[in-house]
Amino acid sequence: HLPILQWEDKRGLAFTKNNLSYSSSALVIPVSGDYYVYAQVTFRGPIESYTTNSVTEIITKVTDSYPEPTQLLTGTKTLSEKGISWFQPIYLGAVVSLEVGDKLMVNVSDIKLVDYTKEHKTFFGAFLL
Amino acid sequence: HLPILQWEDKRGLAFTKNNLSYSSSALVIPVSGDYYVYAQVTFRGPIESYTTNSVTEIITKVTDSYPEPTQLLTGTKTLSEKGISWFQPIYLGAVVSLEVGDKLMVNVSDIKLVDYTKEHKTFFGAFLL
Amino acid sequence: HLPILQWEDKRGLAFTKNNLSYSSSALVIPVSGDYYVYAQVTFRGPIESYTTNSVTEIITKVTDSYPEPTQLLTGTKTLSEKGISWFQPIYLGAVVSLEVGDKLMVNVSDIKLVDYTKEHKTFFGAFLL
Amino acid sequence: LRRHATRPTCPTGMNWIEGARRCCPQCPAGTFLLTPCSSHDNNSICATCPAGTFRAQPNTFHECQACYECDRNGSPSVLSNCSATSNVACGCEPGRFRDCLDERCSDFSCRQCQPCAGRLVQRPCSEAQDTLCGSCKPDFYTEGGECRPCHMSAPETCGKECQRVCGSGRGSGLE
Amino acid sequence: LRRHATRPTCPTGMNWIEGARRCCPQCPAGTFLLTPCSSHDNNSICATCPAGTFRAQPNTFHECQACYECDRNGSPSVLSNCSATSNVACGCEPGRFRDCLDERCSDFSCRQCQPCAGRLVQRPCSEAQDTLCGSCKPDFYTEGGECRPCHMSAPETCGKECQRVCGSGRGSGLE
Repeated sequence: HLPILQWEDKRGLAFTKNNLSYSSSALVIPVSGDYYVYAQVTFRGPIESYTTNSVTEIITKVTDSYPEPTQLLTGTKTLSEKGISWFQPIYLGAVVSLEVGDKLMVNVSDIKLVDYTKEHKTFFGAFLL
Repeated sequence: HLPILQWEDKRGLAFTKNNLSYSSSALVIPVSGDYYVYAQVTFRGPIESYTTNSVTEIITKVTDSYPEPTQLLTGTKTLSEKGISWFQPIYLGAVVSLEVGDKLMVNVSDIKLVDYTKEHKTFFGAFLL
Repeated sequence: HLPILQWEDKRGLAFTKNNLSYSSSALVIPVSGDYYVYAQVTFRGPIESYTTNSVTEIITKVTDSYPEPTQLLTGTKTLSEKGISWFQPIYLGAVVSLEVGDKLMVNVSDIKLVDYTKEHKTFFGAFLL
Repeated sequence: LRRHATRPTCPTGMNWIEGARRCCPQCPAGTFLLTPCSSHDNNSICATCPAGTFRAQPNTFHECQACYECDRNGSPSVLSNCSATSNVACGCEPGRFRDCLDERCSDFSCRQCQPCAGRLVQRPCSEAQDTLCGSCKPDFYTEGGECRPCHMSAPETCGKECQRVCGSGRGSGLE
Repeated sequence: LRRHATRPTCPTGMNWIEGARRCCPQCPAGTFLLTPCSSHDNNSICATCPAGTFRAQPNTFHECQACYECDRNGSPSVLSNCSATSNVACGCEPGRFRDCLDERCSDFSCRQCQPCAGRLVQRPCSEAQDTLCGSCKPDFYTEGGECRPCHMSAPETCGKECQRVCGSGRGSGLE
């Protein structure tokens, strides 16, 4: 599977509340219902990026009782950057039905390309409708 | 007018509830109010796409009593792809005031360029605030 | 600081309600809480854009009692456009905790590059969860 | 198949108003519905679209549509201003043509018409398309994809094509 | 550290069902949980995945996963159709190979295998990769990056390389 991003859940703009908790790279769903789930990843190069010709961000759901993750939302874009250094955000968001205990994670095609330097450029969240 | 996308509303991750129904390519608004409306379309080529130099996604509102649709949200991007194969998501989302009976649809510049193969790459939805 | 965009808050699709007011380029928060804040800016050239090789959109928070604005969300992308004319939307959205009186604004790297001609191409909003 | 909204259909010229739960007369183009009619026979209260907005058709909307603006940057000029009943119409100044950015040409920039330097104009520049230049004018010869005037050519640089076009009036130059 | 969900662990083959607040038997692959078991000993009511959906593993989900589709446009062909227990599998027709769009090759288009005109096939075309062409076939000489057959070469155009490869059977042509 694709690498999973890790997140800050307490410091700066980050927060969790109403029992929506964060543990080992995943948001854990406290109560079944429909959630608006979203994430943005800012990708940037070059890191021998010329071997990479696309970037992908996937929000996945893992359920303890099922061996395979479910891909909920995918943003994938080919790179056609002229300049040497490039950067590029991908935003994803939608309503999904989740069960208590479900885990939400963000996978990316290549962790080395993720801009983790500023909390307002790469972020992830969910709220119950 | 631009071609209108058709959607799956029951199988897989798709669902409708609280009387927000789907019929003939449109989400039908059951109660007047402010809705967060969103859609993502993943475009991909090449399909003689070099005759196309841009992709456009528009969320429109149709009201029975008015002859012209209203464009609510537009995402439009020029294509500058080096490689032969390319792909590119456009996400749109915002709050709009809707009346009962209003119909929401997604128009695209070129249906042949839409990636319909995976439900997590192209999606459309709305929820009442 | 980066230039701040001004917005229409009454005519056409634009509206404010529940005391969320707009004044001098900012949305003013009427009650403390968690808000989903979003904005899309469609950038377009050429305006001697070859001197610009990237576009940036930032949603910032200004608190009267603090001298510096806080950057909440940032979307920034390098330009790699072959053609003379180009256009490109950047969408941002996330949940942030805000206090009564906080002001939300949208900054851009270059106001001349912003497509202000159609209300459905460039928009900004927030709603209380 | 259950009808979606259980709304009765109204006579022509009238729309069902959910709030008032009755049919009310449509407001004429250029106005919007300020307050719905209080009973079938009396009229809806309509207000004129505020400046910068319009309604092209009779309607019972609560607001008018925001006018587009002509993109000062792509230098389209205003063909007709936005009125209460029609959106702004943008076009290109004389000497420029629309360079469409998409098939529908909903967005375009205005680009300088090309001058047919030394060439015949096959089709003049118009709002929709650039000038189409034809072959060289009389007394012009092609060289390197350009049309050059005969009188400017010097005998020693006058190649085969130049000779062919301008040759008549010249001594037989040394090949 | 408080355990996240205060859910007891269920015996293997059974999952905790939040709604029923008890452990219920998993539904077999190809089906989904229509109604949870009403008590420990009786069975969950499972329904077959509707057409166009599948479940590859035993589960207690309320719906099945939507099948992918093969992208008619990139001309992948269906290797195996979607069944109740497995997703569709897409591949390339003979004579084409997968041009992967990302490392995992989850998305790909099918491109024509290159013919090794006049060259030896070092590695034949396969689903995964294009043909790898080697050096020129016997009785072919390289010229301008292409392999040309000796019998087609005329003495006066037969350069050094052509001489070297095809030369033996020829009179010493005028250089």
